[in-house]
Amino acid sequence: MTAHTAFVLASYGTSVVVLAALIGWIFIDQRVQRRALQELETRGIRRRSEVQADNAS
Amino acid sequence: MRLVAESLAGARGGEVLFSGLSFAVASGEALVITGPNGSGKSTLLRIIAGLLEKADGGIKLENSASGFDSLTSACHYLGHLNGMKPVLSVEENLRFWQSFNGPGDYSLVEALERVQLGDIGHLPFGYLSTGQKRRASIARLLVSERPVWLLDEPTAGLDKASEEQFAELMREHLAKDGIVIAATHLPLGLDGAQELVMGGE
Amino acid sequence: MLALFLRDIRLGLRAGGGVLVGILFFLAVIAVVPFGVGPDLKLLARIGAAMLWIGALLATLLGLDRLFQADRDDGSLDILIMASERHMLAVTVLIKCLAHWTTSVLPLVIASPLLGLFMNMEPAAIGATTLTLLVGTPAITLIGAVGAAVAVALPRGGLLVSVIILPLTIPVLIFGVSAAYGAVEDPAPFIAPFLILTAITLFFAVIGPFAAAAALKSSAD
Amino acid sequence: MSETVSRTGRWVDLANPTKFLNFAGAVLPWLGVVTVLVLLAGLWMTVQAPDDYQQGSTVKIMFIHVPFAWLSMMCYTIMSLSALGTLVWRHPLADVSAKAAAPIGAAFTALALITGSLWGRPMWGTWWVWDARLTSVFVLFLMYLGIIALTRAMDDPAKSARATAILTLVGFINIPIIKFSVDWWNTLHQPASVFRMGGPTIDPSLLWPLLIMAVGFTLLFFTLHMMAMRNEIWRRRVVAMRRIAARSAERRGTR
Repeated sequence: MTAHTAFVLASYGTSVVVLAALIGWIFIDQRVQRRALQELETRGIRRRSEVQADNAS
Repeated sequence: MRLVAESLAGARGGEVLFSGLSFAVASGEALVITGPNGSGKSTLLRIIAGLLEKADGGIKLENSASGFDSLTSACHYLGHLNGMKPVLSVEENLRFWQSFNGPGDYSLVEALERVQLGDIGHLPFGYLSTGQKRRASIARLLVSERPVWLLDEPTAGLDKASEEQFAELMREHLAKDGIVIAATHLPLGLDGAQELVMGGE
Repeated sequence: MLALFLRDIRLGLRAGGGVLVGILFFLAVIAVVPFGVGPDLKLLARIGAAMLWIGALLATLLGLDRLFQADRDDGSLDILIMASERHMLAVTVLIKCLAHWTTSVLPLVIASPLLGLFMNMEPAAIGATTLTLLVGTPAITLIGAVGAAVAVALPRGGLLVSVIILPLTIPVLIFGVSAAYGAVEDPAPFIAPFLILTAITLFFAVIGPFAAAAALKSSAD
Repeated sequence: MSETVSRTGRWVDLANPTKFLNFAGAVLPWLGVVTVLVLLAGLWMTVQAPDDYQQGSTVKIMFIHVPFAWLSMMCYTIMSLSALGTLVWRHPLADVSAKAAAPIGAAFTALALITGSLWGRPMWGTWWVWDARLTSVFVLFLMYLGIIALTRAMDDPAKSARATAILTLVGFINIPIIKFSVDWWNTLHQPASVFRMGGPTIDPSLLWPLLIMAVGFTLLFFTLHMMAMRNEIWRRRVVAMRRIAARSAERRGTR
């Protein structure tokens, strides 16, 4: 019985680890992209669609 | 410091391109190599850089500055290719070459400012236009110190304004007792440079 | 030198998932074996170590041809060669090999225990195989560097590099596999072939970079 | 009638990446909270569930193994639909969706393989057998990795989108093979016990936790997928803006 419990715990444990890694990667990626966007915007670079919208208004 | 070549001969693919070539360039002087395609301009530069074996004759650097014992170690070589990785940013590329080749008179930021790339150093090298890539490559000459600059068609892809800035950089290098040897079709804006016409025999 | 190592690692990780392709190739090779020899678990367990070694060997050869060619294509190689008085060219080659091994071969070694489970191998056999791979694969990369340096000037050197290198890697394969078997099968020794494997790696860590550096110097044109 | 019109109108709106970003920003916090709540409830029920009289406590692995396996196939189906969207309708978000789903699908497939292996060891006495179900899921895992490698290999997303879409669609053949492998071939893996004709064969005390966990992980998938899609859109904007930066610097330089 104890041997089986170890297998159950191992499978739940790996699931938590893998999912945590996946979620962590997505969050880190999110931060990286947001930072890059912000940095580019502070340098005064804008996308074409935004420039056009500005000109129109 | 003097760069002296005596009856130098160069071959490529078994064919002798030039022979009996002699010249001497003292520090603060420039040598402009001109001549038609295939006359061996690039070959000569690569021989001076130590990338190709000379076929005959001799070439050496006399009274070289301390720290640059051999000719090769005293040279910067700017060939047709830029030597930069497209996936790394301009700054990452230059920082690598600076730490690999040793420091120079310019810091990384100053060098980028000098070639008018100050505000796009954070971009991946692959995103740059041809002229910008060339200018980033010129910045590589500034971040590490070498008395001899070997330039193979350095202004290819540069516009008029950038050409003028580059001429200014070369004059500055000569004023610091450097040597410039350039193979080119286009006038580089260097006054008082020696001219070596190849393929004239 | 550290800068070169870091640059190559960065390139390896950033440029187009080369790491992933190597692992994928390794996985695919191992996944094909049971279809070829049949899904008999006892048989798979017996040939497991050998299959892992062959898979790792082929996957290691996969990206080797780009080792110097990428630097040659963009002109960096000229500048690296010219700096040979500041940094000995053989050391430069060794550093490039280490970076290449870290980015594209070390993941294979890490993946090999999992594949060992697929081959129904015993824990001891899996451990021994992983250990021999860890010690033996640098030798393959270092031998490969010689082939990559010789073929650097060729436009389509890729396949040629593999063909040149493969015969030279046979000793590595022999001692790697025999050490892996030595750990499980009783009469066969583990320590002796393992030490020979280590010696081969150390030997090529000296010979490989010098030979590759000589080849690179003469390849420039 | 008018409702369907407005709904299709809304879908067309979502095709615009900016609209999608706004939509995702509004929906994601709620979706995340609901996902966490359902997963917590599912875990609670899992702990409470009785042991199986045959399999003992290992039956608890089922509560995560079955959702992972189901998601590995659903994710691939979504990627195949996205591939159709890329090839047939040229939907601007289809490629983003496919590219964002691939790593998530690979993670769930890997977990299905790992948990299955950990379940098989005490039940069958081996970590792995090369039978039809296990092999086909392993092939699915390789497909995911191949697709990820292909999407990362090319710089230009427009170019890689079509190639990836074609590869994804060809690989879809594998999905029915996985689903029906337990019926077509006589394998070690047990046949389906939940989604089958004539109702589930599983005891309600085990069925409910399983269903809740399946719903929870499906919600988790959609949350992660939407976040990954948003990241991908941002990544493409960063690339576009960097190119604009290089060009505008050029113009200033010549002046």
